[in-house]
Amino acid sequence: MSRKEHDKWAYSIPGKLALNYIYYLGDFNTKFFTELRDNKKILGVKCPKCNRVYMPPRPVCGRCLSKLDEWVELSDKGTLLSYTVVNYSEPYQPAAPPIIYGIIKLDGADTGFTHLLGEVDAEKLRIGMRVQAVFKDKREASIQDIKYFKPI
Amino acid sequence: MTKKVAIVAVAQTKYEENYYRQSELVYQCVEKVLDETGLTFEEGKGIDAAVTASDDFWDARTISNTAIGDVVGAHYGTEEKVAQDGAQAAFYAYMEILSGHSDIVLVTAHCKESQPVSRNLITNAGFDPYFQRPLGLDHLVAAALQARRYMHTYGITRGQCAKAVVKSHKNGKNNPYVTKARDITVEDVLNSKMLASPISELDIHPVTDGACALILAEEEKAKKITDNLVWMKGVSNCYDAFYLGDRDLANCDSLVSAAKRAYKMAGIQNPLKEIDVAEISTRYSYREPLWTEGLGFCGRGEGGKLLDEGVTKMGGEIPVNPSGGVLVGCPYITAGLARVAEIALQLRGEAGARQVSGAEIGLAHGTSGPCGQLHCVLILGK
Amino acid sequence: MVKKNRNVAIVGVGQTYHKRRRPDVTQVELVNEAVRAALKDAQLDIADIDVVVHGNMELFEGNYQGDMWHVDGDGAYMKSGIRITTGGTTGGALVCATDNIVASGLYDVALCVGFEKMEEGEATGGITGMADPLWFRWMMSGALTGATFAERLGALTMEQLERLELVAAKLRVQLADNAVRNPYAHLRMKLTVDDVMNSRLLVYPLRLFHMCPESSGACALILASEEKAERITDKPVWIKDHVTTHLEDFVVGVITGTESTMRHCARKLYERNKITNPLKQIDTFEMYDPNVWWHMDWMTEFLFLKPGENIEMIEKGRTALEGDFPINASGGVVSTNPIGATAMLRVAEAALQVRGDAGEHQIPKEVNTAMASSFGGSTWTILHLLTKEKPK
Amino acid sequence: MVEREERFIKKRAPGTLAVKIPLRMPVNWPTGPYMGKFLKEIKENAKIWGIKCSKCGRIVAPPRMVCGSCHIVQKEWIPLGNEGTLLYFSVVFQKFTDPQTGEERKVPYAWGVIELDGGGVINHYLSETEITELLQWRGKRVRAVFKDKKDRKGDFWDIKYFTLVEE
Repeated sequence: MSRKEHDKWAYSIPGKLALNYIYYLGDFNTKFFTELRDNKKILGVKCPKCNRVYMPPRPVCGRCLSKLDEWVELSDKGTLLSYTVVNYSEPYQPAAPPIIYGIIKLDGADTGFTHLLGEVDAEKLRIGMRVQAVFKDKREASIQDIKYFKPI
Repeated sequence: MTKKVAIVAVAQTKYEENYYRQSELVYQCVEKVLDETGLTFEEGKGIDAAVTASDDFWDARTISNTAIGDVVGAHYGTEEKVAQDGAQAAFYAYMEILSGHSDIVLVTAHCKESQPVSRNLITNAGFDPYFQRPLGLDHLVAAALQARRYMHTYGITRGQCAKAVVKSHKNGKNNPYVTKARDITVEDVLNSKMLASPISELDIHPVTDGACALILAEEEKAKKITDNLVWMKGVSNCYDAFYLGDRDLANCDSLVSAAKRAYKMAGIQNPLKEIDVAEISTRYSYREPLWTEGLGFCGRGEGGKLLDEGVTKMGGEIPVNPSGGVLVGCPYITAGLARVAEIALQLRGEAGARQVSGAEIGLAHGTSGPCGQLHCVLILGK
Repeated sequence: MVKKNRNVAIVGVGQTYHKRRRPDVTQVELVNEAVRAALKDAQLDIADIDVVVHGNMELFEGNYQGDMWHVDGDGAYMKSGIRITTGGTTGGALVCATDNIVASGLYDVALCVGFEKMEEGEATGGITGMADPLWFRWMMSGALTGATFAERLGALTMEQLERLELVAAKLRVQLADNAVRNPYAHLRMKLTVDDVMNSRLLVYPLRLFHMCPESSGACALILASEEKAERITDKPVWIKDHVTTHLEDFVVGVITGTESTMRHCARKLYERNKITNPLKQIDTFEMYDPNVWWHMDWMTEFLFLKPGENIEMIEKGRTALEGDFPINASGGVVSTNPIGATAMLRVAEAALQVRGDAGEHQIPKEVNTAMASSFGGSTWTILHLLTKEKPK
Repeated sequence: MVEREERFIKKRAPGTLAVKIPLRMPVNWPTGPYMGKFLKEIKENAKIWGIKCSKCGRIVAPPRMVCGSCHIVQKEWIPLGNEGTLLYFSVVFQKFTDPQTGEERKVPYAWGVIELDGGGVINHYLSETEITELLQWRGKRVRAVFKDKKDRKGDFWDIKYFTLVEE
C-alpha cells in the first residue's frame, strides 16, 4: 500500500500493555535485605577465587561461577565514581525530578553500586567525593531502605 | 574455514514516526530484497530460513515474531528470532549458513519506538528488580553515569561529544532514509535541554520507527544472484558484566575483546589503516568517541581527539557513520542491522551522496544493554 | 538435503528441580543451577565454554533483555553469546541455534540455557499478549483454548466423545506415573482416571488435569564439536538433524484444513533422514504436549498414524514407559512446564534416554534414536533427531 | 494472581520477601492502512470488510497486508456482510489479568468463529455464555450487533458481539 493509503487510513489507538510481576528475593538476597532492614548493615560478598568483594552482593561470581557465601560487612561510607542529575519525569521514578543518581564504591567493596544522592547541591557534586548512607526510619527490606547517600 | 558467505541484497525503510504496523514495516524491506534478488520463499528454491530481530517489550507483544510471520516466509518455513540488537541476527544468520543447515537466509530487524509512550518505560525493565529497577534506573540514566565517568577519566568534553552529533546530522542529510537530520551546531547541542547530565536532548537519538532486511547467501549461490557481493570477513561479539559498578564504565572491555576477535578472523592488524569505513551504534553522543576507542581506531581516551582532528568525518582517514548513524534516528533493534546494511551499500558503491570512495573493507557494530553490555562487531569486505 | 559442516553432540545435560514456586532463588540463581548441573554432567569448567546461548520469554518475568542480568548466572561474562526467543519453542530453537553455532566451526563448545520463572509473572495474561492487540487479544485467554478441539469434537457423537474423554484421562494417568519416576518433574503425584475426569473445567472440553502446569525451572545443555565431544565424554549424543516449521499468525478458522506444522515438520525430517516407519526406526519420542488433547491429536500428526490408531495405542499402553513406543517417559509437558526451558527439556530428556542415564524413568528397551518436539508461537513446530551412532 | 501470591507470602512469612512491580506500559497501537481502513469502515458505515488474496482466494478479516501462503500484497477488498454462520465457540471460565487493561477480565465470556456471508471468517464475542445454549447455536445464523454510531471509536468494541438471528 502506498504512502497515500497510509496517510488516508492509518491512525493509532491508545492502549496499554499491563501485567503484574512479583520477584522473590531468594534466600541469598533475603539475607542482605533483612540485615539492611533490621540492622542498617550493608553486606557485600567475597569471591574466594577472584578475591573480589561484590556490591551488590550476588550468590554466584559472574567471572568464575563460584558459589559465594562469604559475607563481608561494608562501611556505610564510600566514594562517588560517577553521578548524574536527572531532569525528566517517569512514573517508575522514586521521586520528582531533579533526581541525582550516583555510582558509589563503599569502603571495603571492590565494585561500585548505583543509588540516589541527597542533601547535596548539584553544583557541588564531583567524582571522588566522599558520601555516606542515610537510612530510612521505616525500613521494608528494600533497596530504598537506604534513603540516599549524602556528602560527608 | 572453507565456506564463504556474502550479503547479496539490503533494504531499509525511512526512519521516521508513522502508523504502519510492524509487519508492514518489515514487508517494505522484504519486498525490496526479494525483487532485487529474484528469490522466493518456495521450499528449496530460494530463501531457506529467516532470522528476525525484534523484542517483545518494544512490540508490546509476547513472541513478537508471530506478528511478522506472514511477511518473512514463515508459512511452513523456518524462522528464528534473536531478541537483541539486529547485528546479532546477522551474526547468527552467518553461522547458520556456515553450519550447512541453510544456504540462503533472510535477516530482518524492526522496532517502533513511537509505539510505547516512552522509551524509558521499556529500558527501566532492563534492570534487575532488586537493586536497580526500584531506584528508577533506565538506559538514559545508565548512559549518563557512563558518560560522566568516561568524560571525567579522560578529560573528554561535552563539546567534543557534540561534534559527533553535528557530524551525524551533517552526514544524515545525504542519507535518503534519514528524516530527522537538521542544520545544527555544537552550541545547539550544548544548549539543548539537559535531561540527565551530562546528556542533553540532542545527545540522544530521536524517536523513530523503522525496519531493515538483508539476504545472506553461501558463495556459490551468492554468485548466481549478483556480481556485486559483500563478504562476511570476521565476526564476533562479547558480553560484559551487568551491574553498572562492576567495571570501570570509562572503558569498554567487551568491545575491545569482540573487535579483537573479529579483526583476527578478518586478518586485520591495524584497524585505522585497513578499515575504510565504519558504521557504529551510538545511541548517545559520548559513545562515538568511546566506541571508537574500543574498536582500536585510537588509544584509550583519545576518542575526543579523533573527532577534533576530523579523522572520522567524511573524507577523513576512517569515516564513521557516513549514514548519519543512530544519532539522527534509527530505532533500537533495527540499529545494528541497519549498520550492516549501510556498510554493504558502501562496499557495493551504492551509497549515493554518502558514499566513501573506494571503500573495500568496512566495519559494522551493534550493541545491546544499558552501557554496552553486549557488543557485536562485523567486518565486511569486497 | 542438509549437509552439516561438522558433527555436533550433546555432552552435558543439566536441569533444575521444577516446581510451581522457587522463592528461595532469583532468576539468576535458577539459571545458574541448570548451568552448574550441565557443567558438572560434562565435567567441564565455565572457562571451557566458548559461547553462551540464552533464552526465555521476556513478558513472563517482565525483564527487558534479561540475558544482560543473567550473565552472572550463565557465565557469559567476556564470552560470545546470543539470545533466541521464539515462545514455546524457545528451548528447541536454542538447541537449533547452538547446534548451528557449533557446526559453523566458529565455536567448539557451547552452552545453551532456557528458563522460566512462571511464578513471577502471569502466564495466561502473558500468553494472551501474543495476540493482535487490536483484535484477537480481546478474546484470547492464554493457552486455555477449546476452539481448536471443538472442530474435531464437533463431528463426534456423544458416545465417541465419552470414549475420548476416558482415553484422555487414561493418558494423563500414564504420564503422571512417568512423572512420579522423574525426580525433576513438577507434578509428581499419582492420578486416577476419576481424578482427571472430575477435575475443574477450564475451557470446554479442557479440564484442569488435561492441562500443563506453570512451573519455575531451567534447563541447560552443552554442545560440542565432534573432536571435542569425543574427548569430553564417552557417551556423546549426536544431533543428527533438526527441522523448524513455522506458520504465520493464526486466524482461527482460516488455517484449519491445511497440513499441520507437526506433520509438515515430521515429513521433512523423515525424508531427510530416510525414516519410512517412525514407530520402528525411532525408539522414543519426547513430545511437547501442552495438554493431553493435543498429545492425542499430535501423535497422529507426528507419527503418521491411521485414524484411531493413536487412541488404540494409548488404550493398549504402547506409549507407556514399558511399551514398544514410549512417549514422554519424563512425564511430558503436562507434568512440567517452565516455558522457556520446556522445549529444551524435551531434547535433554531424549538425550538422557539415548545415553541410558534417565535413571528411574529410563525406558527398559534399548534406545538408539530419539526424537524431540517443540511447540509454540502460532502453532510452530521444531523436531530434533538424536542418535547414539555418530552421523556419517 | 498477585493477591494469591500475597497469601502465599503470608503463609511463608516471615522468610519470603518479594518485590512487586506492576508493568503498566501505555502504548499507541498503530493500525497501519489495512487495519485502519477495516476499523474505520466499521466505525463510520457499520460494515465489515475482508481482504481477498488474488492468488489463493483466501479471505481474511481483519485484513493483512500480505497473504502468508502466497506472499503477495493484498489489494482486493470484499464486503463480508454483517451476518454469517457460527462455526465454533469457546467459553472462558478461568480468571486472569487482561494485558489490555491490567484488570481482571470478566468471566465467563464466549467468543465465536463466524463464517460471514461474504466468505470470510471473523472472531468476536458472542452474546450468550451458557454452553448448553451455545451448543444449539453451532451452525446457526448469527449477526453482528454494533454500538450506536455516536459511541463508536474505531476499535474492536465498535462491534458489541454477535448474536443469534431469530427465525
